Amino acid sequence: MSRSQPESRVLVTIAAIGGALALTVLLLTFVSSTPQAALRAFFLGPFSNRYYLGNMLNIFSTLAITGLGMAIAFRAGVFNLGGEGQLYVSALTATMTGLALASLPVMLGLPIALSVGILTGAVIAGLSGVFRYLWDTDELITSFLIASACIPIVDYLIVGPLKDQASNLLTTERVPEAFRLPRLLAPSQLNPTLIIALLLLVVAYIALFRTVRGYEWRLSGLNRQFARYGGIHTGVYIIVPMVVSGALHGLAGGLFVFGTHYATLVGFTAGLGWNGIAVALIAKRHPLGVIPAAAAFAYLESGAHIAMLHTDFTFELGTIIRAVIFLFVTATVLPHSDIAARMSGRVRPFSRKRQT
Amino acid sequence: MIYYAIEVMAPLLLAGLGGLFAELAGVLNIALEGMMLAGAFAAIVSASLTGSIAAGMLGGLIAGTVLAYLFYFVGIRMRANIFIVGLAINLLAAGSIPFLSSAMYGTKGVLRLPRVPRMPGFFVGIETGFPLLDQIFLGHSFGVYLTVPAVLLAGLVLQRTPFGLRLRSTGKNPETLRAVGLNPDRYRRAALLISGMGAGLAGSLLALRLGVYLPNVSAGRGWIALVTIYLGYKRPFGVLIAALCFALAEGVSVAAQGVLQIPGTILLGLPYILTVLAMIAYSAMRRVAPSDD
Amino acid sequence: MDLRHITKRYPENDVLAVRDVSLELRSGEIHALIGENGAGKSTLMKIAAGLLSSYDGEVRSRATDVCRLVQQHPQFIPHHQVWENLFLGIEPRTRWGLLNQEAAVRDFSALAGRYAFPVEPRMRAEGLSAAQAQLAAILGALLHNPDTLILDEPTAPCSDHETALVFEMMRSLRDDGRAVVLITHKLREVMEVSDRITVMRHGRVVGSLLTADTTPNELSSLMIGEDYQHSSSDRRFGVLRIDSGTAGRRSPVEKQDLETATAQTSPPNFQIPESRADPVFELREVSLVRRGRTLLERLNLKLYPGEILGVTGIRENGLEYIEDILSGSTEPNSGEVRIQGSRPSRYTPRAFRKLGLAYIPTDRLMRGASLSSSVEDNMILLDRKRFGRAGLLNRRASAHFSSALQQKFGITAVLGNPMHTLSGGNMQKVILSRELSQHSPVVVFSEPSWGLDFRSSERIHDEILRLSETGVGIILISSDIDEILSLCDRIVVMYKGNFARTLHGDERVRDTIGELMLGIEPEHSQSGAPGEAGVPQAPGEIESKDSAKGYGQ
Amino acid sequence: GCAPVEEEEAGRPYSIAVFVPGVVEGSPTYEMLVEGVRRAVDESENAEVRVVEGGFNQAEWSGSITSLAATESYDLIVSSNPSLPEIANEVSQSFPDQRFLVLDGYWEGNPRMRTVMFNQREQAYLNGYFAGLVTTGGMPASREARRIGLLAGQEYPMMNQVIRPAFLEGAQVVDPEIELDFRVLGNWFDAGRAADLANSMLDRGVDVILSIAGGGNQGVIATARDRDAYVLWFDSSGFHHGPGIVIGSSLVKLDQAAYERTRAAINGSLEFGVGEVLGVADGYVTFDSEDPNYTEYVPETIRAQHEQLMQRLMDEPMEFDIPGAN
Ligand SMILES: Nc1ncnc2c1ncn2[C@@H]1O[C@H](COP(=O)(O)OP(=O)(O)OP(=O)(O)O)[C@@H](O)[C@H]1O
Ligand SMILES: Nc1ncnc2c1ncn2[C@@H]1O[C@H](COP(=O)(O)OP(=O)(O)OP(=O)(O)O)[C@@H](O)[C@H]1O
Ligand SMILES: [Mg+2]
Ligand SMILES: [Mg+2]
Repeated sequence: MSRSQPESRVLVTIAAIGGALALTVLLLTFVSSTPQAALRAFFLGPFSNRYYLGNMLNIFSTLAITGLGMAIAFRAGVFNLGGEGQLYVSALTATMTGLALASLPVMLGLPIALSVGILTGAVIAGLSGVFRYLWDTDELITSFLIASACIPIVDYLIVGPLKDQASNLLTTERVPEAFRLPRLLAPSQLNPTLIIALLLLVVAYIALFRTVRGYEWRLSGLNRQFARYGGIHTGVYIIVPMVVSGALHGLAGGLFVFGTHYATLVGFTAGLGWNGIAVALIAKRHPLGVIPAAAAFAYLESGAHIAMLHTDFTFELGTIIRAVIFLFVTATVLPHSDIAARMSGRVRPFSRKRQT
Repeated sequence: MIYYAIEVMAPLLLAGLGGLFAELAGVLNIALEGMMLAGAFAAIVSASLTGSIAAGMLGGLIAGTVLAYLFYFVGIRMRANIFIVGLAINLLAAGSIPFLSSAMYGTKGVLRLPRVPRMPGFFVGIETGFPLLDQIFLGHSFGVYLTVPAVLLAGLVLQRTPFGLRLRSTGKNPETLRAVGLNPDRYRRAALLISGMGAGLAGSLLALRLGVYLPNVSAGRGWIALVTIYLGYKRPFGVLIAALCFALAEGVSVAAQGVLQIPGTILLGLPYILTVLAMIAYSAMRRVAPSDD
Repeated sequence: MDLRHITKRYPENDVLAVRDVSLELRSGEIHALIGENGAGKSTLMKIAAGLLSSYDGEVRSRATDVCRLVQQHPQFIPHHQVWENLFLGIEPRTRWGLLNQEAAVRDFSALAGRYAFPVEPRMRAEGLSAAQAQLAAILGALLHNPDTLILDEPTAPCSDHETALVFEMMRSLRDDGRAVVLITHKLREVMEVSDRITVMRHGRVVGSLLTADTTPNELSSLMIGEDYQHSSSDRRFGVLRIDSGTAGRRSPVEKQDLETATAQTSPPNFQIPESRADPVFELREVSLVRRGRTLLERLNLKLYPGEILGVTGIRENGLEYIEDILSGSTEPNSGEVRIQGSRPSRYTPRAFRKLGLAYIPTDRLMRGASLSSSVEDNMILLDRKRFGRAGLLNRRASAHFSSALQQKFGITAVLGNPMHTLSGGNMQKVILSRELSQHSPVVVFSEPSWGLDFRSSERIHDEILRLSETGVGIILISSDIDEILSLCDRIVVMYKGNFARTLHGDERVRDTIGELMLGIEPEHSQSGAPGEAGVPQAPGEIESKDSAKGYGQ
Repeated sequence: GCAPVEEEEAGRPYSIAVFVPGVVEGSPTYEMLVEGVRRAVDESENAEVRVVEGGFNQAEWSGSITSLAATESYDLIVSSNPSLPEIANEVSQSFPDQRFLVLDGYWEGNPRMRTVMFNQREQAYLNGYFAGLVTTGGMPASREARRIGLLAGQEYPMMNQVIRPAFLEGAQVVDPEIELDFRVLGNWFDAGRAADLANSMLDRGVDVILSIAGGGNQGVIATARDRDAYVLWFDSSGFHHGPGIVIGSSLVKLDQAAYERTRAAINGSLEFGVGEVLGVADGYVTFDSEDPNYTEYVPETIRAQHEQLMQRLMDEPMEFDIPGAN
């Protein structure tokens, strides 16, 4: 967040994006037999009709929540590398709650089901926080391992005991019609998750930058020793950020079910958790930065998807293009921030030994 | 089981050791996965072109190194976010290998190329007089026997050479290097290249053991290698222990599938759970121990 | 070395730190560089040492000349051993190209031995006390065999004894025909050791004189830019009254405006106790054991309202552990702490603060400040709750608060800029302003005047006195005997984790303290307050390896 | 921006989209699917085909097929996967004019959809019987233990309810004592772990493994090669992957079915609304006995016994309960 020469920074960013786009165009021109169509589908596809637009916004919604979940943890100097698993498990618990409560009225059943999802994510991530608090185990690693352990269990449950016997998909039963969130741009998948996501971003921004707790939260992330010295309960700011991060992933999982897929399918998270990390980092860990970051992500994703459906654009091509854009954009937009240094060196500007 | 655990451990360990260098130089190399994949692909291609295992391993090593250089260039020279660069390299490997594969051989699936030799077992006929030891330690593929010197070498280089000292200092506080007129970026580059070599070599072991290249053959081992660095408390010998633990846990889960009545899929989570428990137990023990402050 | 027309602007905060300065450093000379906080001394010397790149002007020196700067706050890699830190870039090698640890340790020990610096090469840097770290950093510079050695406030963390060692080293370098630059705020030292003096003010050189031709008064007027009257408590000229023994508390300079400002900025958070009979702070049989070593042994201490209690000693004799105990940063292994009669719920700074303790830490960079946060965010740390309205942070109120503090303490800073853009002295002022705005009944100061120019440290001393007048109990941890002598009612001297002795009234003599610090029991008085002082164990010399090993790690 | 270009009615080609729920390469079934449809299109005067890879995330398939249907430019969408009929059925509620041909899946009663299912029970049974012959001593490297192995990429209904029991059932025809060692890889690509799983099976006395694990099969081959064991292939001919190691392949003639049904669709003669099941008797499920490796490495006696089983299935097809059939 350097204050120096914002104009040149903007210029550099634009140049980087321009470079990435130029490379994309070049790549497509060489590879595709119908480069024009592929380019058009890739770049304009997401805006070509309400279906694609809605789907893109829906991808954005989920990514925004997971990205926020990561950003907010980073701000407190803790790292949640288990978002993918948290999302997945929460989706399952939310689904099962929804199925179990089918007889309840929506206004009661749906909030309960979502809360169960939130709780699941919070507990799984919170465990890592508690472990760090109690035993000083690295939450980066434990969150990754715990989530990795959960994924096969969920896989098994969906394929085995919780499987929808009526379907050949590897999926749970679908939640009752009444519980499904309304579609905003039918037939696209867009649903009120978008509104929730935007609200959450704003709330998180205010909470982080405009409240006393947010001040303590950020300070704990910047210099935990200092925060402790100042009488901040730093233990709280190890556990709570992990819990909140997990809860956001849990919420994302629950909404993913009730808004988009109506069931939990094997492997349906497909990297949402990982992409959340990238979104958070591109957003410079800033809640409002998550908006453009997640939007760019969603745009690329749906562009690649559409081009794949309608032209000879391939899966790999989409992957390569995303890689190229990553390389370009972050190379120049992000300053060599402390988080980058810490993510890389895991250098924490405080001693981890003596903590409350 | 221990025999196979050792076999499983070898690539993890090589990648982990490589990653350790990067880690100590202050660069979290999450691109190990992509580098392994590239190493695997290049190993099969060059083994097929030359008909030699050694050339295959060299090819893997070079491929990993090339990606590592890209990592260095964007992540360090251009000051990009290390994590995102890592993700990008992984994507790049995952995307461009099928691309190359289909351009070169017309398939992006299983790549079974002619002239790829089988990985020979080493020390096969030898007997030391301890049949149990023979059974566990002899007859492994070449890569396994690479790991022991690799651990020793890594330890030597990191702890006992000026280069290692500077590299470790880079990770802890690059300013101290700058203050004495050294350029920390040089050490970051060296560390990254070494990690690329380790991961590339690890990938080549995976592929040469099978004799074919398969999409996604690394199957998350790059991530596990990363975990072993932390589990091993960032020491070469620790990484060895961690990789071995993980391999044993994996071995337990594999063997348990045949014996226990628990569904196989669930057991796949076992290595992770065992690892977390080991980690907690270790940390908790350290806390209790009076030597801690 | 010759600096010509150097100008340096920091773009981050648009500060013109050095303005058109020309300076000549001659070999065979000790050159003192003085000036108030933020005058630009560190910046200028960083330029001389080639550590800053973008500046105007010219630095001339012979190509073969080596110039080393020992920075104001030397930083080590905590996990690495001392020799690993210091031989970086000049590692001795064996025939095989491997690190030659023996040679490094040998060279280092030889050098340390030459100047009698008590630093162990194989010790981990995290175990170094601040003074040892400073000495180690100096040795690190010497390893490069510099033609020009620049020391940026090297004596700040040093006791008299260590200061003497440093000066000895400087003289021997000078006699060896090298150029030595000393930045310091202690005029006494300047007068004692330097040959020539350059005074800086607001980025400019305002005078360059021969030490023999000048007086402290002239220097301080030059620094401040006016004819300045020292208050009687000015310890830097304590030479004049060192043996006055009874010299206790002086009447503080009138600071009416200051007090009113304090009243405005914050209503008292705590009740200052009416009765002066009960201790506000107590240690009972407190011991601290780490890694099987007893660092503090059964300490007892009582602090009464309005009292200034000095704790001194050589830092590695337990001064830093007592700092941690007094501030709640570390939990003692046995014994208990009482603040205003109550036991804290836990041994955390949080619990201690709730009971009414304020604390100015020695470690400003890590513990005292969040360097990447704004100055304002650093100032409101303790008062954050007061700016919360329904949980929301009232930024206008906090800005008002911070600028009031800034004015009151004369802090040169832009409140919105990150803390790391401040000069060392201004950082300390930020910390002080924050702590003193709390109106806590107990204040622990640890080395409050390290790195402060004398006007600032005088302000702090006055502030300490004023606080005690209002009934605040103060513990002053300091390795600076002058500071302790000029301020404290009672002085405890630490030696090897014990309170060697508590000194009252006329016992408070510089030499006595000095001897106690070194573990030498002075002959002329044996009247330590019973129960509050341990008897020193085997007298021994501080520079012996024993003590360094025993308390360092 | 993908509106189809309208051409005059007469010249408008018959347009087909092949939706591959995964990626084509590396998957014999999908390769056969694409090949069959392509052949049909090539042979007809006025037809065109586009192949769309849908990726492995099943949650996305529905959306992708909806997108394809929404363009309204395809006369027929062809796909292959047991779960596709229900997805197609759902899409067809929103796009009632879209026609579907789904292979390897079963659905009755949607007048716009035709499905073709293969009797995988018979297919697994063929493999099982062959495995039984091998483990009871029919091959040079057969071991004493009467234990056969099955490695699955993942667990799924067809695997758990059909293939696994039928495989064992077939083996137990040879000897009721035969046991099955069933393992799960967890994905379809980790050949390294597949090799370890195979090793672990061999440790327990298994001598022949049916590998249905995608890329993981390569790991099984590598182990079998190192330790002298046998591998059976499923769906396509696998002999070339390891001559002398892969000694049996059950075949599903998906390419042929795809070719024939697509041709019929182009000609307008394909009947929709029905779901057919094709088995050994129909000639769509068989055991590859033509491959030279088969005759070279498999002893005469085994081949003959297996041939007899084929004959028996020709005469009396096995009942096939399709999991999750509507
Ligand atoms: N950000 C947070 N989120 C959730 N709980 C918190 C947070 N910060 C502190 N707490 C917990 O809330 C309680 C009150 O903490 P707070 O920081 O408000 O202390 P306080 O204002 O001094 O009040 P009190 O004296 O009641 O502790 C403590 O138990 C603390 O652990
Ligand atoms: N890294 C920096 N970035 C921005 N401004 C700086 C930086 N370092 C110093 N300054 C500013 O430059 C001015 C001179 O600082 P410098 O550190 O040279 O003072 P100093 O004379 O050494 O003071 P002190 O005695 O307090 O150490 C101060 O106003 C300070 O705020
Ligand atoms: Mg300075
Ligand atoms: Mg057998």
